[in-house]
Amino acid sequence: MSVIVDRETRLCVSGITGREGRFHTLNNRAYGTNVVSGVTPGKGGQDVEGIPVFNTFRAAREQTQANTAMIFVPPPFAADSILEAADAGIATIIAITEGIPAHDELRVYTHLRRAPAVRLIGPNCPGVLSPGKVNVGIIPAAFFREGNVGVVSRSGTLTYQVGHELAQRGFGNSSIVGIGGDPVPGSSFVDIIDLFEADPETELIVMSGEIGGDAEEVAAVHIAAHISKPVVAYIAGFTAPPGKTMGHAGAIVSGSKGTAAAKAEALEAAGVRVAKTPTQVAEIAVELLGG
Amino acid sequence: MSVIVDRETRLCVSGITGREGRFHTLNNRAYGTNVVSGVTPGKGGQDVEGIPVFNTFRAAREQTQANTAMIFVPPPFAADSILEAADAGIATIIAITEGIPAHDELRVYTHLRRAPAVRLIGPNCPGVLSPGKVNVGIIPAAFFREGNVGVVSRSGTLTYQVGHELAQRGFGNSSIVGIGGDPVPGSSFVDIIDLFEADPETELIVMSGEIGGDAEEVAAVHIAAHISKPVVAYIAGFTAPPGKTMGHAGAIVSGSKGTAAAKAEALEAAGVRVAKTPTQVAEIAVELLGG
Amino acid sequence: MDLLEYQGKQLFARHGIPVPAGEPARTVDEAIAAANRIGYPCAVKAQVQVGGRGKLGGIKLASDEHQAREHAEAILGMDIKGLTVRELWIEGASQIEAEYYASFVFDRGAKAPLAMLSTRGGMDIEEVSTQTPEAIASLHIDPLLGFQPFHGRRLAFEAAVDADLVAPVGDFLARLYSAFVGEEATLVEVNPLIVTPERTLIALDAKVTLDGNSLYRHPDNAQLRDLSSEDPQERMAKERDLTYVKLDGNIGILGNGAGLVMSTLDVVAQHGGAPANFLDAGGGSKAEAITAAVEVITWDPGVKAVLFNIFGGITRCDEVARGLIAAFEQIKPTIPFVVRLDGTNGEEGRALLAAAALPNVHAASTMDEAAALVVELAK
Amino acid sequence: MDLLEYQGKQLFARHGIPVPAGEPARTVDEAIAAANRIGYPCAVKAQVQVGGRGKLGGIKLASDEHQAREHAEAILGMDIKGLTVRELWIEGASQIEAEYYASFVFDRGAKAPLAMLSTRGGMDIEEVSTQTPEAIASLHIDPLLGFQPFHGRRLAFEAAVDADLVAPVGDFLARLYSAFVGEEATLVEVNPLIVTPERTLIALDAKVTLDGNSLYRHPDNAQLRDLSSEDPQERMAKERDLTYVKLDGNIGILGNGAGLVMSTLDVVAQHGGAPANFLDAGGGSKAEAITAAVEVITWDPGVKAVLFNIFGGITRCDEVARGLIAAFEQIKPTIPFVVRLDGTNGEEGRALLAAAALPNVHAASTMDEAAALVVELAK
Repeated sequence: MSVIVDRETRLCVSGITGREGRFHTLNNRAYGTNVVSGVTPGKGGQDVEGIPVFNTFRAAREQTQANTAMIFVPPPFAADSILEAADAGIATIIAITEGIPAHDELRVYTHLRRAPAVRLIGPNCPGVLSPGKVNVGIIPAAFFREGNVGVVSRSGTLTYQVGHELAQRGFGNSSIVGIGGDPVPGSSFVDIIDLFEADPETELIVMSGEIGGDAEEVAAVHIAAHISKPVVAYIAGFTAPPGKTMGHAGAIVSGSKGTAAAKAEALEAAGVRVAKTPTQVAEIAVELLGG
Repeated sequence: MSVIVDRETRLCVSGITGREGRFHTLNNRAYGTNVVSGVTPGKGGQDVEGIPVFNTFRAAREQTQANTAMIFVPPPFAADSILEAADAGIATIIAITEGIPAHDELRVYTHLRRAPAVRLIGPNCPGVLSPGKVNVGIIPAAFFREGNVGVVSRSGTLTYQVGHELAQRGFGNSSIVGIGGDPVPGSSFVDIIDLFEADPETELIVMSGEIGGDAEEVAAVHIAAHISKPVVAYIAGFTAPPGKTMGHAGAIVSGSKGTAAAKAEALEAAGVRVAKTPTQVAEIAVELLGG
Repeated sequence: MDLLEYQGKQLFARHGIPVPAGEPARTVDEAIAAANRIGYPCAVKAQVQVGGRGKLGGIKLASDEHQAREHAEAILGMDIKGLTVRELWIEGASQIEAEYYASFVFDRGAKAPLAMLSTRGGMDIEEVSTQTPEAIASLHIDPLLGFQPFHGRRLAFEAAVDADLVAPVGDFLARLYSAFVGEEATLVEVNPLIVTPERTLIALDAKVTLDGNSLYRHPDNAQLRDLSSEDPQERMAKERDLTYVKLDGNIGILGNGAGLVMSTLDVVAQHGGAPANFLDAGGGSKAEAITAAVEVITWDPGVKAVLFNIFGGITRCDEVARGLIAAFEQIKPTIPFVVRLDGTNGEEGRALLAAAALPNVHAASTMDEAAALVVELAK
Repeated sequence: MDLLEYQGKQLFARHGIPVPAGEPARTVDEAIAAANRIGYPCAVKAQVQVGGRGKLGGIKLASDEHQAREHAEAILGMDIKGLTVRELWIEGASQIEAEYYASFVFDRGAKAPLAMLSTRGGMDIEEVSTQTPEAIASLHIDPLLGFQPFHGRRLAFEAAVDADLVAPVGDFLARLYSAFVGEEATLVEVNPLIVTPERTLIALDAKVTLDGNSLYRHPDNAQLRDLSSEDPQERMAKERDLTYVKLDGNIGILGNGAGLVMSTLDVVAQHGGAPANFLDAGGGSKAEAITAAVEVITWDPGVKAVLFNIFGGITRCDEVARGLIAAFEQIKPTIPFVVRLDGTNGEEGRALLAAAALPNVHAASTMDEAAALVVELAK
């Protein structure tokens, strides 16, 4: 088992005819992902190494039964592409694009909340890898193998680092999920942790957070109340300089929330083991699951 | 039992200090409705015959535990007042106001769909009467008494006519619900018919429709599939002149839908008894329930 | 409120929608002057608030002044689906490479605006819709999200718009939606939306229906009501705040509340009568409204008998009775009235009427009885 | 992107928000000239992109030219929370009857804009928020529905705004929200929002943070970046498309991906080291980006050793190695480098580095080992 993407995944890539989109799509297909179609307005009827390209997500879904979308278009077009995928009835949307305007993200997030059947991962995320099965996105799959540790992370390369440390201790992963570092991620730690809780293959959940926002604090409360599986957390940013904040609104809203220390404290209070370094994540995993 | 309003109803009236609002609020209270508060911005702290007035719905709900709102403000302010009541956590909103701009109604409707816990009746409706218990709105309660016929109607005075015919044959009502004649009613025939189906007191459901839209056709399909109680329908507008329609969009969208004949046919096909006159509604009721 | 074509085009122009230049004209001379300024060939177009005028000869192309005069004379005063043409719109003729169709309409069923686009626009669009419905691409717009770029692409690709026009059509639809929302219309329709030989898009026609309830927010639009093209009796009713629609029969009908009035028409028809009008005196009808209503109804010389069907809710029957009594004093109608008063203060109302003993006024105790009686009296 | 006060006010004015008239000045002479044009009393205000300058002496009132000179001389060049004042804003002094506070901020937790209003605005608003939080009314706005009239009323009544100002405050907030959305800000803050003796509202200050990702849609706003007030090294990094933040330590840090760089800082600190910077070379870092990064890091003479921590995903380690080799050729750094290369093409990268045998470059095989080594080397 795995979460979000699995052998049922039929992937349609928005931006498949772009340089990056094409490269990673073919990479994903080479890994074993069932890439059924792509979307590029105006290039319908063409193909990318045999993958048919459509003008709209609707046509792609109807003609290739795509159930998962990967968004690889530049920021000015990404929010629209996400909305189009959702409108077309695509249930899982994984948005890699970095740099989408914040108000666009807010509108997309608010709109998609009305359609709870749609799951958005990202934007500004490395995607989802279910090792040994499917890779959707840009996670370098070669470093990971199938196993029982579920990883969820706000950061890209830090995810690889954490996964790599686990791999060196012999652990594999059920799925590795990058939820992205943007202010308004489509899916939160809580959403993904719930999926891992329900996934029979996952025996340990690793979450990798960082300073800013309160997603980790919210996750801590949720884990304490609802999660039975062991959770190991790592938080980056203890040494990060405090940002210069404009005005007072930020301070009024957040108080002391959002610092790495506050997050680590909240997680520990919820019974989550918090590692001090990526290496320690793997050490704790050994402790909890055995070498 | 009854639907929508009952002895638990704690009513807060928006526009209570206006002439009409005041008149009908006091009328409702005289009937036995528990009117706990009113809202008029800028008149917080005043009272209307002992009913405290607040500046906002939020304050009214917090301080008087209002659970139902009646909207009696003029059209330019009505949509905002509905949104305010919903934002304040009022679960049932009955909007009497006639003449709200269509795009306002559309925005309100679309927004409230996201909060399924909020039920909007109206706008442009006479309200809801549960005879012998509670009256919220402008239905002349004196003509109706408690009983086992649930009435739902798009029209005001036609509702009274139908109810009166039933009353003359000795029938009382569980509730009489005016859903309003506007293009975008907050609650549909289907919504209210489901409530009557679940209401143990209701043994017969009477629906009174009219030309325009497809609410009756949709209800017909729903009744055939989900409703076990007998339903009698009356449709007004067989003799109404066809409207002069601008352009072709209307014809393309609706085809032959929306005529009184099409509605009656759809309902009969769904096993609903369709009366030709208000008087016949009562005659069919006698047939179905016995004199 | 339905706009005339040229009013619709002026409204479109405010939202950046390309429309041909033109001038309105109310007389043949004005039309010629306009045509001479615009140049030939030009189109002479009947301004009536109804669809399908092209097929009925309401739009003609003039290649010179002589033809312009001929067409203006023919079209002014013409009857199109019951409406008299009192105004023309003269505009430069456009070169047409293709005729598309585009519209946004308030879809009651879906409770959302419906967008429609077809590359088979022109006079036969309704036929296209019944015979090859797949030639009309359509989708609903979430009013809170608004029209998105992907909506435009989906419509354009599904309607099989020429490849070079996919982006321009999307842009056109976005502007049309902005007019639909910004002006609070319930319909904006462009048929034909033409493609010129230069591959640009122009709205060659404009059908716009504005939401009357929203006009208080759009004072400019509120000015556009074309009183001159309305039926004088309907205008008289509107000035008195009554909802009146003229019908073909001889029995005047008055009731309170649209549903009850419609039901009254039906019951009269079932008894073999022919209603002369629909008149809703409104909720809470006061004596003055009733008096005004009697005036409007009896203004039609074809009315042979009148049925008053009132079920009082907010409306009080004693007020209705007082209004009827006042009307008889002022207007002194000679045709028979059947009056059914029930509901709030029904007894008081009936007592007042009985005491007034108005000439040729018959009381009825039920709607059915009243309908039967009025049909008898109108014979 | 943070705006200066006067830039924020110009942006506010576009949305109909009342702001005092004024002029910017970059020298004492410009300030005097502006003050003389504006008249006295006038306010001399430091333009820095940080809050709390009033308390730190960055805002002074001048009642004549002499005072204006005194204040301009004192404030220009002043250090406010690490920022040097390079620009002033001179504006006519306003008469203040009351100081309110109003803002909209992008609330990440709630994933919605948060509106805040208080009648206790002014310099102590943060204190108000901790000691009497109920004095700040707040609510979240649904971004698809937008700011509604009831939001304004709710905030105004809950903040206990004077009765005559409830409607004006609602209107002010609606305009402020329109600026927030229309300019794609993540913060718009007015403190103080003053009430004048004539009972009008004026935005006496403006704090605006724009979303950098949206600037391509707002070319006017994109021009507003005040390069002069930025740290020259940070500017150098920005010109090279690198994300760089200067810190106080002596160990230069480079990594790919913000999370990994933050983690690297932490691990270095845990080993007793003090990072000199945060530098994210970005995903897919190419050789040129790496070369530029070395240039930026080593430009700081305080840096005693550098740690390269790369885990290749899109980034290929051989590209990083090539960039590092090129940098050494161009810049010839003399301080020690510790390089940890792992992930995509890690072996190739490590082989290239080993072959190049760069002077004073040490390979490490894990992040932990690399951190320990660089701390040792920096001593």
